[in-house]
Amino acid sequence: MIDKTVATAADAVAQIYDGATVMIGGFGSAGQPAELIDALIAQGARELTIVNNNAGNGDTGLAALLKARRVKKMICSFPRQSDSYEFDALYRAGEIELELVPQGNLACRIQAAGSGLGAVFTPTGYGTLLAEGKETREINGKHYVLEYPISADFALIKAQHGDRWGNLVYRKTARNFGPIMAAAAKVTIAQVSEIVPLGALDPEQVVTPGIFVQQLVAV
Amino acid sequence: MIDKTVATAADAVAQIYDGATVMIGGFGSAGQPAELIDALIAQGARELTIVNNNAGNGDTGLAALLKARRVKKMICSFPRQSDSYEFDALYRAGEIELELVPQGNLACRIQAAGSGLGAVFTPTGYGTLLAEGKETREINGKHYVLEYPISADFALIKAQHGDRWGNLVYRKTARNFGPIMAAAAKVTIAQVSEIVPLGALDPEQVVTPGIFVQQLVAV
Amino acid sequence: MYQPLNRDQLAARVARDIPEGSYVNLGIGLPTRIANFLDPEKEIFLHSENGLLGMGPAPAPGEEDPELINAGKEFVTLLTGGCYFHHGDSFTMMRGGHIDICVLGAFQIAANGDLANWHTGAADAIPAVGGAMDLAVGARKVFVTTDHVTKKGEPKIVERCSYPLTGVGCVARIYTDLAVIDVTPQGLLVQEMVPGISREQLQAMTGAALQFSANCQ
Amino acid sequence: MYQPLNRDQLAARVARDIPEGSYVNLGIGLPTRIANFLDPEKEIFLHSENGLLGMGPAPAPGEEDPELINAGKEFVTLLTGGCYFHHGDSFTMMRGGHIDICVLGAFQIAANGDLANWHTGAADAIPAVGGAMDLAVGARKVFVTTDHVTKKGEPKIVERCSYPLTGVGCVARIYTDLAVIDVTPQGLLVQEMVPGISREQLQAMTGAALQFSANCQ
Repeated sequence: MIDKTVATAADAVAQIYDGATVMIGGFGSAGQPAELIDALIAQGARELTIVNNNAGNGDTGLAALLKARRVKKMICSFPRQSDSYEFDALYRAGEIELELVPQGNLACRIQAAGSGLGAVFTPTGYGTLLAEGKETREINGKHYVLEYPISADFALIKAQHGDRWGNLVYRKTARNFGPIMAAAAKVTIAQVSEIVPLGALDPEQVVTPGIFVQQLVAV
Repeated sequence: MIDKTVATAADAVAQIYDGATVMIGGFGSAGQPAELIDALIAQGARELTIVNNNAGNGDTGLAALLKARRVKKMICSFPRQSDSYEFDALYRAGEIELELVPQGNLACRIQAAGSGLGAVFTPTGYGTLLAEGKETREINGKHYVLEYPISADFALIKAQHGDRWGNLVYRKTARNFGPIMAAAAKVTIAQVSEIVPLGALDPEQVVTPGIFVQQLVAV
Repeated sequence: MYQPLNRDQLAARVARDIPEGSYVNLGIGLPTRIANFLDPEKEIFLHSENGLLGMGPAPAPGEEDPELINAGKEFVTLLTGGCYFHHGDSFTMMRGGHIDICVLGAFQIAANGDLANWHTGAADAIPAVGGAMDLAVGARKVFVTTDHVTKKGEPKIVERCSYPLTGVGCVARIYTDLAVIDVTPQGLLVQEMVPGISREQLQAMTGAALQFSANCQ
Repeated sequence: MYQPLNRDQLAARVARDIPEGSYVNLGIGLPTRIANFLDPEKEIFLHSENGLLGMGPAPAPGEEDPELINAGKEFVTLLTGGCYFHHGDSFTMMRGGHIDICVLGAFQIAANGDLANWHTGAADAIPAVGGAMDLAVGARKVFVTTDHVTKKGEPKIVERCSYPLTGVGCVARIYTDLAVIDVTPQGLLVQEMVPGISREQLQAMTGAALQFSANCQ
């Protein structure tokens, strides 16, 4: 019998190693896997590269991970927010590296990784600072920039319900990056509000099929 | 009030013009929009380029469209089947053009069109006849072929339920190409078993958001 | 004498140009305010990049849901008939040309339609771009709404942007507190001005040459 | 004397090598038969390219659903815990390295792991490729199952494929009715042979040089 559930968030993140690239779901705090991040802070892995839309809000979740100085590099689209002071301080002190990626390129580069593409020509960012030094090409009269996949060693995501095969459904706009990050990471760890019996999720309504999820934990 | 429903399949396909590229959903007959295809045959548009996984089965649906000699070119992955005699006869007589595309490249080229990418480097087909003459590139030690989007003037798809905003849900493996074709065509026409009131579809469970659907008809 | 539009008037003016049935993405800030002025009799589909279509107004106090937010991370609601989806699908809508209209703010707009709205280029600024570049290339029409001049009185509509670009030649129409201006292959064409302003006055506050349509005074 | 495996025996042999928890795509034809021999005590996830995961056995007569089919367009069922998805997601699974094992049929397999299974190259043949090329590049392990020789007695395992390729260097292991052969960087390594066959006999029916692991007689 295959059962991907683990007992605690600490068990789930135990395998994350120093220097790993970790995708973290969420858009602001919606969909942020707060309990998994707390467990990661307690676990102690450092020199992490984090992929997230933002760079932490307030002093919890991703912001707390930053504050604990576990993050070497952020790959994100929107670090600067009214309450992104933890990131702001590290960035201004030169203590964190930033790769700024337009949000749709972040999405499609994550999708490219998950779907095995080698690179994609995207129109987003053409002619801007964020495409400087990148290969460009005109295709049918429109300009594109060549962008490479963003993959990860681990993805930490938040879903609403999951079953022991790792099938997931999400809640409202907490869905955001969860499904595409799940496909792009070698090991995807999902925190869910409830682990439901196999068969409780309607097969028409599963958003992330279990093939993309390696571990899940109810929090 | 926005109501994308039309009264009959004939109304739905009335705008399809000679020489159009038309995506038709379905994998074999599962998900094939048979009533829309029948209406298209009756409507009379010719010199069509059809995008479908197959090239018709038996003598109904896409096969009947082929038999009526409305199709100039097929773009598909798997034309040859036990009951693909309509296509086989046209092909052997040199009366239809075939662009054979590996199924996953068909999917990702349709997705590229829907998502506005200019081209993608895909590993599928590298080193085979189907990549001959195409640009290739080695990325991180793996070989890729550059493939361009497949877009369409119209997509004809089949779903289970739809509402007046064009939101769709599908049934079992009839889903197949429907959602990705809907995003790749200028005008997507869906036939559904039932048009349900707005709000009857759970917002968590809509598979094709109405933005990708221009017309729908209950059959 | 003339009176610039206030923010609500400007939002209301943009709202008038959004036809029923449009799929619309309203950027963070002033553009978000446009939602308040859409004709409630018209069905207009608001898209938010974080994965919802059919976005409704702010919830009643006490009914906020931290998992139902917009791109600006404000609490919102979902209309009957709206739906949720993931970021891949959301940006398929944006990049793939499925959004009819997006409305963005601006630091600068150039006469050729270049837009700068994400980065002042200041050395110590922390850059943040979000989905603006995707909307700039992907929406069928990019509207910009902005004050006509900066707080220091400098033109925001310029010959060439000095700030880092968001998108190249992407802007279709500019709504300022003083005028409505189309970006055309022949240059900037003023379609409307606030009452009492002269063509010369408007030109003096604009860093690029303006043309004026016949209905502007 | 030796007895080749029949099709069921061959399918059963492949089935033994599929560990519990594997995500597996079984190609059309002989590979499909492997499903009948998977240990029912093991949870193995069968994927079908047309959009289902957790594929179950054929339905009882009278319970066929034309909208629940597999890649071979045969009626199937869905196991409890299975799910449906669209073609984009299905090929993300395949191309993206999420399928642990795929089992394909073959016209020819070369010593370097090249596979030809979609086209004989005959001038009048109607080519059809389906998802085979995606599986060839995308599955973590590509197994091939085939008769050792053609009906005319010609080797299907060859130094270099003469038929058009499906994938380059993609095959990990070959299961024939006579042997189990790994494709290694050092060449073809026979791991098992049917009882009674000699190394020389097997080599004589093979178009490429074989090496033999110690446990082959």
